[in-house]
Amino acid sequence: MLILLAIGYCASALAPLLYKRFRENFGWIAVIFPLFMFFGFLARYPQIAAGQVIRESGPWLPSLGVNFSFLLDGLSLTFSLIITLIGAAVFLFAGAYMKAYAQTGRFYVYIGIFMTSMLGLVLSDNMLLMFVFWELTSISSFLLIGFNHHKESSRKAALQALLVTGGGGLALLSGIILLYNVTGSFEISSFYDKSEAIIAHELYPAIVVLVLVGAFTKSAQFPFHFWLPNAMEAPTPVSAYLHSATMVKAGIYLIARMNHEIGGTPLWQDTILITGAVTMLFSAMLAFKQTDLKRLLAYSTLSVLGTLVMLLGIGSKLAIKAFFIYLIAHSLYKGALFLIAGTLDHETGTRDVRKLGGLYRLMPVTTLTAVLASFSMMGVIPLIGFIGKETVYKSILEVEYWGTFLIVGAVLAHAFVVMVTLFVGFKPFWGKMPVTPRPPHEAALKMLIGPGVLAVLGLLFGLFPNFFIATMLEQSAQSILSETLSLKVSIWEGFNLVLLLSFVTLLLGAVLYLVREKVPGVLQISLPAIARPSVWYEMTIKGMLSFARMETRLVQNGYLRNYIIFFVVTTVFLVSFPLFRSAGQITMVPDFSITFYEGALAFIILVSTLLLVTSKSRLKSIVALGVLGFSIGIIFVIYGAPDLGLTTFAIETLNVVLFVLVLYKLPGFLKLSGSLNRVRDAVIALCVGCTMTLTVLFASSFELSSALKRFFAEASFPDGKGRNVVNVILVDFRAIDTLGEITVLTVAALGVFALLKLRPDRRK
Amino acid sequence: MTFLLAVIVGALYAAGTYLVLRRSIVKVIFGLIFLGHAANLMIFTVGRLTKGVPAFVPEGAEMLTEPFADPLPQALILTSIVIGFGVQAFALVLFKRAYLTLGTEDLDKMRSTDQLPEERL
Amino acid sequence: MNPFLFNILLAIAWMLLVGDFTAGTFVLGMVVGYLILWFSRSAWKETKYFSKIPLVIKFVLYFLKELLIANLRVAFDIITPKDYMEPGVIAFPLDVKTDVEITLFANLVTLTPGTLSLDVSPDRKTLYVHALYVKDAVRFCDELKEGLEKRLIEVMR
Amino acid sequence: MTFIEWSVDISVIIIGLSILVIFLRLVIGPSIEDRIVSLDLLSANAIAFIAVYSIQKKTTTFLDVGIIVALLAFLGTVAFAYYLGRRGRE
Amino acid sequence: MYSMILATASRYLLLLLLMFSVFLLFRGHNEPGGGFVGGLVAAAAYALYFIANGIEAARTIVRFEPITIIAAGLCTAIASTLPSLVVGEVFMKAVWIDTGIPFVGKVGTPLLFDLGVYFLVLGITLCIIFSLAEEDRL
Amino acid sequence: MSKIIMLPILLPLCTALIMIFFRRSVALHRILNVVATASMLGVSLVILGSVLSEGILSLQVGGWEAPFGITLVADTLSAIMVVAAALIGFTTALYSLGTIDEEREHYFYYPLLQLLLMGINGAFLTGDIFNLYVWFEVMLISSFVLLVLGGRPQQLEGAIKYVTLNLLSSSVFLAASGILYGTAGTLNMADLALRIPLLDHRELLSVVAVLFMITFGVKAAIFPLFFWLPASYHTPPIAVSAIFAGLLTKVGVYAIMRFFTTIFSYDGVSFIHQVLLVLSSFTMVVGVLGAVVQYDMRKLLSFHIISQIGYMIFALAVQSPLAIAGALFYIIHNIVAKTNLFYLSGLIHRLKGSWDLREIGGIYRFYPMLGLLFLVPALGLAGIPPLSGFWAKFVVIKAGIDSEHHLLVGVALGVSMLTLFSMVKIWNEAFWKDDPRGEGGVEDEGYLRTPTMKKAATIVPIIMLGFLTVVFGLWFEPFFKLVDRAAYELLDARNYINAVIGGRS
Amino acid sequence: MIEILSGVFLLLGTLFILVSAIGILKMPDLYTRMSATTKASTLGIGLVLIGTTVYWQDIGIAFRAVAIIIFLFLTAPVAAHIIGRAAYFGKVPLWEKTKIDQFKERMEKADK
Ligand code: NA
Ligand code: NA
Repeated sequence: MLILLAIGYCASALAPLLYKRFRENFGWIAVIFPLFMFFGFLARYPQIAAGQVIRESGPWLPSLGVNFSFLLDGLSLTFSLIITLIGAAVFLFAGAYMKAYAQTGRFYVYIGIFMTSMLGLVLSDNMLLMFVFWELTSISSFLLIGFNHHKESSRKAALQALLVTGGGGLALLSGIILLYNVTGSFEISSFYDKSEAIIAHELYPAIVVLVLVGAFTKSAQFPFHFWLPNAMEAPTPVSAYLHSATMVKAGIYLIARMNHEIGGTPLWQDTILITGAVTMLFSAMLAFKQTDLKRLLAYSTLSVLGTLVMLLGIGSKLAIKAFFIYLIAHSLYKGALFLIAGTLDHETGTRDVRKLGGLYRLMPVTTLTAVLASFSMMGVIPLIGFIGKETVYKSILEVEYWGTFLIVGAVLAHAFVVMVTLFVGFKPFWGKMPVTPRPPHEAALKMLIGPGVLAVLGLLFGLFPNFFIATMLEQSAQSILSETLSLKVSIWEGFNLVLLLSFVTLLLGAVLYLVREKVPGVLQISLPAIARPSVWYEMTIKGMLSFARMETRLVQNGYLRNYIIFFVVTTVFLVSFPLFRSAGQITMVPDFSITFYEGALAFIILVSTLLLVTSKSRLKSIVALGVLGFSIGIIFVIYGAPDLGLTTFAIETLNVVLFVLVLYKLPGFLKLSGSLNRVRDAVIALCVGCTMTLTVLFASSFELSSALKRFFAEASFPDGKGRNVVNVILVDFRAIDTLGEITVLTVAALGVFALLKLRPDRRK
Repeated sequence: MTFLLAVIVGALYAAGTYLVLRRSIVKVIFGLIFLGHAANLMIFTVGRLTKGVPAFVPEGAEMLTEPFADPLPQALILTSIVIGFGVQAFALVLFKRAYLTLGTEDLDKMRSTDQLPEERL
Repeated sequence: MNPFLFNILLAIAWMLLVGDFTAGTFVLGMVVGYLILWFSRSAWKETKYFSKIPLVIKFVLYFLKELLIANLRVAFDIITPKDYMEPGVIAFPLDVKTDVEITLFANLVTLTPGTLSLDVSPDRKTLYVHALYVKDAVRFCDELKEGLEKRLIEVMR
Repeated sequence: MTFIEWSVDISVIIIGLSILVIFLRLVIGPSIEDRIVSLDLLSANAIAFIAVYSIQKKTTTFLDVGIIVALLAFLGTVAFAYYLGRRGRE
Repeated sequence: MYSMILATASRYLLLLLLMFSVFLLFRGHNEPGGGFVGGLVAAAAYALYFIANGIEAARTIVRFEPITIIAAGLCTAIASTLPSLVVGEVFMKAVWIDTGIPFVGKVGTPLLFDLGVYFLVLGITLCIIFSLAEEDRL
Repeated sequence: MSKIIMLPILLPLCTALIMIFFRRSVALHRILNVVATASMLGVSLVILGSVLSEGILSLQVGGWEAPFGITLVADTLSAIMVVAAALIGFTTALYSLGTIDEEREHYFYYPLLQLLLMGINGAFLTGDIFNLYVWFEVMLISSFVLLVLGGRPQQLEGAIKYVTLNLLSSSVFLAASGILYGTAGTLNMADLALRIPLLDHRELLSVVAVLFMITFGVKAAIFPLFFWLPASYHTPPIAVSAIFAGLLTKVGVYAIMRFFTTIFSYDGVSFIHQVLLVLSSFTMVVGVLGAVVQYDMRKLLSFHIISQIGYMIFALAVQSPLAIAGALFYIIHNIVAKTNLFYLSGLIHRLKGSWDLREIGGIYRFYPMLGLLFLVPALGLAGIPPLSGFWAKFVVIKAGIDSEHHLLVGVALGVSMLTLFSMVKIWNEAFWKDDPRGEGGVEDEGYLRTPTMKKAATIVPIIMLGFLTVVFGLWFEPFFKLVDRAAYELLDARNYINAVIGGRS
Repeated sequence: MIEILSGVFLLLGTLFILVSAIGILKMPDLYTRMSATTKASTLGIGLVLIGTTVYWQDIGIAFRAVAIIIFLFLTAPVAAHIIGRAAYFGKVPLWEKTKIDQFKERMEKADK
C-alpha cells in the first residue's frame, strides 16, 4: 500500500507534464489513475467481505514508534472505494470543467496529492502516519480552495480552512501523543485490546476532547463549521470531492475508527451526539438563506455531516447501520449534485438560483441526472437516499430520553435539506428561463459521465441494497463496534411511523421552498453577529492582529534605552535571587587594609567617573576617561600585572588618538533626557553597581585554589621557555585565544576600513 | 583593597549602565568603554589580588614560588582588553558614521528599523 | 647625519635598553637599527654629523645649571605666597636656522622653568616665548641670545 | 625601619599628595588645556610613583612600564593638541 | 595645525619609539612586553608622526598598505602554527630551536607568533588611524 | 584523527588570509570562498563521521594537557553544529555569488564571511569557556562588519542597536567567566563539569549561571533580550541576513545547551530551567506576534527566528533526553528552513523589487516552481508533515507533554498556528495575490537580464536546502538517532569528561 | 650609605614633584602654570629615577632610568609647546597682569 501511495504522489507530480501533452483530452488520461485504484480496491472486496483484514507494516521511524502500517478492513475499504470512485468522476469532470482555468496542470497535482493522502489517511494503521496524511489533506485543501488565487475571498477562505483544520490538527496531534503515553504505541490496531486501560486512565478526558476537536474541525461540526461554506470558493470539482464527499468525512472516519478504542463512554457518546445534532439542525437552518447553488449544497452537507456524527453518537447497531447507508448515499448524491451545480455554473455563468430556470429543454441529460440525485437526496423511494433517511429516523426513534428532541430536529433538518434539493435539483430546470450570463447548452460528455454514474449508482444501490451494501456494512460495523451486525437492509418495511415522518419531511421541505419563494423579505432575516462562529473567527483573527500590533509596538519600540533597560533589569533581577539567597551564608572578610595611595587612586577613579558622567564637554570626558584608564593601569601595576599596565596605557593612549580623530566630527553633548528619566536611569544604574559590588565581594571572600596557577608557574620556564608567565600563556599555553583575538582585531580593522571607504554617498 | 576595588567595580558598572542609557550616541560609547573597564577590573579582583609580586620567573630560578600574582586572569584580561580595543574602535567609527549619515545623535530618533509599517510614512 | 653613524647610535641605544653589552647584542642592535632606518628612510633627510663632543658636554652642564637655578627660582615663587611674576609673551628673533636647531632651541627654552616656547613664526625667524619673569623684553631676549642660543650654535655648527 | 624604607614611604605619600593636587586642577579646569596639562603631569607623576613603588616592592619589572608611560603620555597630549587645533580650524 | 617643532621632534621620536617597540617585542617572553604592546607602541610612533606631519607623510613613511601589514602579521602568526604540524605534533605545539647565538638564544614558534601579533597589531592600528584620517579628505 | 577538528577553524582563517593578501582579485575571492566552504563541509562531515565511529574527539591545542591548555572537543552535538555551519556557509557562498554586489565584494565581503564561520566553528568546538568568549567575539565582530558593509542609513541604524546590545552581553560574558574562574579555579568545560558538583559556594555558581544565561540569551535572542534582532537583521544584504538568521542565534542556543547540560547540571541551577521555561513561552509568543503584523518579508522572518528560538529553549529547559534531542533537531531544521526562507525572500525581492508584501504579488502565476520551493521551507517551518519542521515540533511537543508542561505545550501549539498564519500570509500576498502594480513589472526584466550563472547560484542553494527539509521529513529516523545520541551524550557528561581529561580525574 | 643617597634623591625628587603640583594649582593662568610646572616635575622625576638607579645599582635599571629621563626631556617640552600653542590660538586668556604680548601685536600687524 505504501507503494501504491508513492505511485499516487509520483503520478500527481507528473500531471503538469502530461497535461502539457494532452491538454483537451487530459481528463480521460487522468481518470485512469483513480479508476485503476478503484478497481484495485474493488478486487480486495471479496477478501474483506469474507471477514479478512489486510495489514501491512514497514519501518519509518522505529525509534519514535512511527511505522508505515496500513490496514484494510471494511471501514477503510468503504472509504477507499468512495474516495476513488468519486475521484474518478471528479477527475473526468474536471477535464472539461477546468478548461477555462490557466493552471489546470497544477490543479491535477493538488487533487492527485489530495486523493492519495486521503487514501493514506483511511488506510493508515499508525496514528501518527494517519496524522501526516491528515495534514496533507488540509494542505491540499488549502491549495485547492485558493485555486482562484487572484480573488481575495478565495485566499481568505483558504486561510480560514487551513487555520481551522490545522488548529484542530494540532489538538489531534496532542491527543495522539497522549494516547501514545497511555498505550506506548501509535498503532491503532494495538489499541484494540487496551480500550479499558485507556478509558480508565486519568488522561482519558483530555484524549477524547483533543481527538474530537480534531475530528470536528475537519468534519466542520458546530462551532467549527463556518469554514466549509466559505470553502466553496474552490472550483466546483474540489467542492464536490473534498468538501462534500471525502475530506470532510475524515473527521467522521476518525471518530468511527476510534469508536471502539476510546468510545463507549458517556463523555464520548454524548459529546458526539450533541455536537452532531446541533450541527445537523443549525446548519440546515442556515441553508435557508442561501442563494448560491454551492453554498446551498454546502449547508446541506454540513447538516448531513452533523447527522452522521450524531448517528455515531447514538452508537446503537441500528445507528451504525444508518450511518453507513447514509454515508454512502450522501457521497453519491452530493457528489453528483455538486458536479451538476458545476455544470450549471460552467454552462450558464451563474450559480445564483434566483437567476436559473427552465434549463431542462437545453440540458436534458443534466436534468435527468439532477432529478435522480435530487430524489436520492430528498429521500424518495426507491433511491438509496430513501433507505438512508428511513434508517436514520428509525435509529433515532430508538434513542431513549433524547429521542423526541432528536427526531424533531432530524425531521426539521431534513426538511431544510429537501428545500435545498428543490432549489438545486429542480428550480434551475423547470419554470421560466431567465437570461443568463452565458447562453446555456448541454454539457460535454466528460461532465456528464461522472454525475450520471453517481446518480445511477444511487438508484442501483436503492434497488438492490443487499447486493451492494450489506456485506460491506457488516465488515465496517465490525471495525466500529467490534460486533457483528446482521441487519438486513430493505427498501420497503411497510407503512409505519418512519414512513410518515418521511412524508412530513418532504412536505415541510416543500413548504419551506414556497415560503422562501413567495414571502418577500424573508431572506433579510439574519442571525445576530454574536451567534455566528464565523464572526468569532473574524474577531479572533482581528483581535489577535491588533493585540500583536499593540504588543509589538510596545515591546519593539525602537528605543535603544528601553532595550537596554529590559536587559539590565532582567539581569539584576535574576542575579539578585541567588545573591540574596546567599546573603546569610556570606562569611566575607574583605581586605580593608588600604594604603594612602590606594585610597588616592580609588578617589581619583571615582571622581573621574563622576566627572565623566556629569560632563557636558566631550573633551573633558575624554580627559576623564584617560585618567580613569591610567588609574586602572596603575592598579594593574600595583597588583603585580605590569603587562596589563603596559597594555592598558598603550591602548588608552591610542583610544585617545582615535577619539580625537573621530570626535571633532561628533556633536557636543546635548541634554536630551528628561530629569525623570535620569532619575530612573540612575536608580537602575545604582542597582547594577550594588549587585556587581556584592558579587565581587562575595566571589573574592574565600581562598581560591587553582591548579592552573600552579601549573603555569611551574611549566612556564622549563616548558614554555619564558620567564614572563603572562606572555607564555598568551603565546603558548593559550595561544589559540590569542589567535582568535588577533582575528577580532583584523576584522575590526577591516570593518573600520570598509565603513569609512564604502559609503553610499561615495558610490559612483 | 579588595573592598575598595569592589566598590570601584560597582561604580564603574553603575556609571557604564547610566551612560549607555543616555540618548546621545557619544555617551553610549563612553558607557560601553566603562563597562569594558568594569569587567576587566572585576576579573582582576575576583581572580584574587596579590600585591607587588608579578608572575615572572626570577633569573636563575626554574619556577615561581608563592606568593605571586595569578597570571591567568591577567592573560584573560589582556585578551579582553585587546579585543575590547578592536571592538570599541569599530563601534566608535560606526557611531560616527551613523551620526553623519543619519544626521542625528539622538538615539530616540533612530527608530525607523523597528517601526511597524503603518507608522513609517 | 650619516645613516651609518646613526645606525651605530641606534645599536648602542639598543644595548642600553637591553642592558647587555656583548657583541651579539650589538649586532642585533645594528640589525634592528638598520631595519628601523630602512623602514623610515624617506623621513630621514641627510644632515650633518656632529663631532663636537666636548662642546656638547660643556653645553649639557651649562644647561643643567640653568635648569636647576630656574627650577629653584620658580619653586620659591610657588612655595611662597607672594607672586613675583611679571609674565609676558616675547618675540625672540632666531639666529638658529635649521629645523633641528630651532627645535632643539625651542625645547631647551621650554625645558627651562619659567619660559615656554609658544610658536615659531612661519618664516622661521621668530620664536614666541611665554616667560614668567619679563622685566624688560629686550633684556630678556639678549640674555637668552647670549646664553643658550650662542652655546647651542657653537655645539651644532 | 631603615632610612630608605622611610624615605620611600614618605615619597609615596608625597607623590600621592601631588597626584591628588594635580587631579584637583584637572577637575576644576577651567580650560580644556588645563585639564590636558594636568593629565600630562599626572602621567609624569605616575612614572615617579612606579619608580618608587619598584623600590618598595623590590621588583625591577615595573620600570619598563615607566618608559611606556613617558612615551605614550606624550602621544596623548599631542593628540589632544591636534584635536584642539582642528577644532579651531573647523 | 602644523608645528615645525613637533614635526622635527616626531622624526626622532619615531625612531626611538620604533626601537622601543622592537625591544618590547623581543623582551616580552621574559620581561614585561610582547607582541601586543610592541605593536601598539610602534603604531603609536606612526600615529605621532601622522599627527605631526600629516597623513601623506605618514603613509609615505609606512611604505606598506596597512592591510598588507595585517596580512603579513596574520600570515606570520599562522605560519608559526605550522611547524607543529610538520613535526607531526599537536596543533600549535611550540617548536623550539636553540640557535646558540648569544642573546638571541632559543628561537621558537611562540616568538614567531608574537612577531605576527606585533605586525598585526601595528597594521590594524595604522589601518584604523589612516582610514579615519583620510576620511575627511575624500 | 582528532587533529582534524582544528580544520574548521584553521581553514577559514587561512582562506581569509589569502583573500586579504590578494584583496583586489574579487574573482579569486569568489572561487576560494566556494571551494573553502565546500571543503569545510567535507571536513565537517568527516568529523561527524569519526565522532560517530570513534566517539568524542578532543584535541589539546599546543599539546598542553587539559585543563591547563585549551581543548577543542567534538562530541556529537558539536559535530552536528559544525556540519550545519558548513552547510549554511556553503549555500551562502553560492547564494552570495548571485546576489552580492561587486563593491561589497571588494570590501572584504568574502573574508568576513570566512571569519564569521571561523568564529562560529570555534564556538562550537571549543572546550574552554574563555576561549568560547573569544570565538563569540570573532563571530560578533565579523557579524558587525557584515551588518554594516555598504553603510546604508538603515544598516547603520540597525547596527547601533545590534552592536550596543551585543557588546553589553559580551561584557556580561566576560564578567561571568571571570567570576567562574574566581570560584572554580578552572575554565575548562570538562574540568568544570567535574568540579562544579563538588564546590561550595553554590549560590555564587548560580549567579554565574544566571550571567551566562543572560549573555547566551542575548545571543540566542530570547525574551526579553532579543530586541537587537528585529532591529537589525533585515538591514544588510539578504545573503548576510540569511547566514545570520541561520547560524548566529543558534550559537547562542548551542551555548545554552552546552552550559546547562554538560557543565551546570547540578540541582542548584534548576531555577534557571524554570526561568528558561517562562522566558521561552514569552519568546515564542512575542516573536510570533511580532511576525504576524509585519509586511516586510525580512522582518517577518526575523521575528520568526525569535519565536522558534522559544521552541528550542522550551525544549532545552525541559531537559529530558527526548526534549534535548528535540531541541537539537529543531535547531538543525530551523537552520535549514529559515536560511532557505531568507534566500527565497531575496529571490522574491529580485523578482519584484520590493520587500513589502503589500506591494508585490503574482509570483505563483509565473513561477510555479518557485512557489513549490517556497512552500517546502515555509510549510516546514510551520510544522506541516511530512516536512522536517513537523518532526521537530512533534518531538518537542511530545517531550513537553511527557514532562507535563501542558500549559507551555498549549502555548507552543498556538504559536505554531500563528506561524502557519504568517507563512500563509507571505504565500497569499507574494505568490497568490496579483501584482498590485499590474502584470510583470519592471523588476522582472531586471531579474531576467541577470546572467544565467548568477541565477543558478541563487537557485541552487534554495533547492539544496529545500531538498534537505524534505529529506529530514521523509527520512527522519537516522537524524533522530543522531540527535538522540547527542542528547544522551549531553545529559551524561562522563564521556565528555573522559575524552577531555582522560583517566587523570 | 648607598641607600641613604638613594633616599635623599627620592625625597628631593618628590619634593620637586610636590612643588610642581602646588604650582599647577596655584598659578594664575594656563601659561604660567605650564611654564612653571611641567619642567619642575621633569626634574623631580629625573631625581627620583636617579635615586632608583642608585638604589638598584644595576646597569639594566640604570639605562632604563636614563631612557625614561631622555624620553621625558625629549617629549615634555614638545608637549608643553604644542599645548601652549593650541591654547594660545584657542584664545585661552592670559593672566590679566601679563605685561606684554608681542605675539598678539605681530599677528594683528600681519592681519592689517
Ligand atoms: Na581598555
Ligand atoms: Na606580554
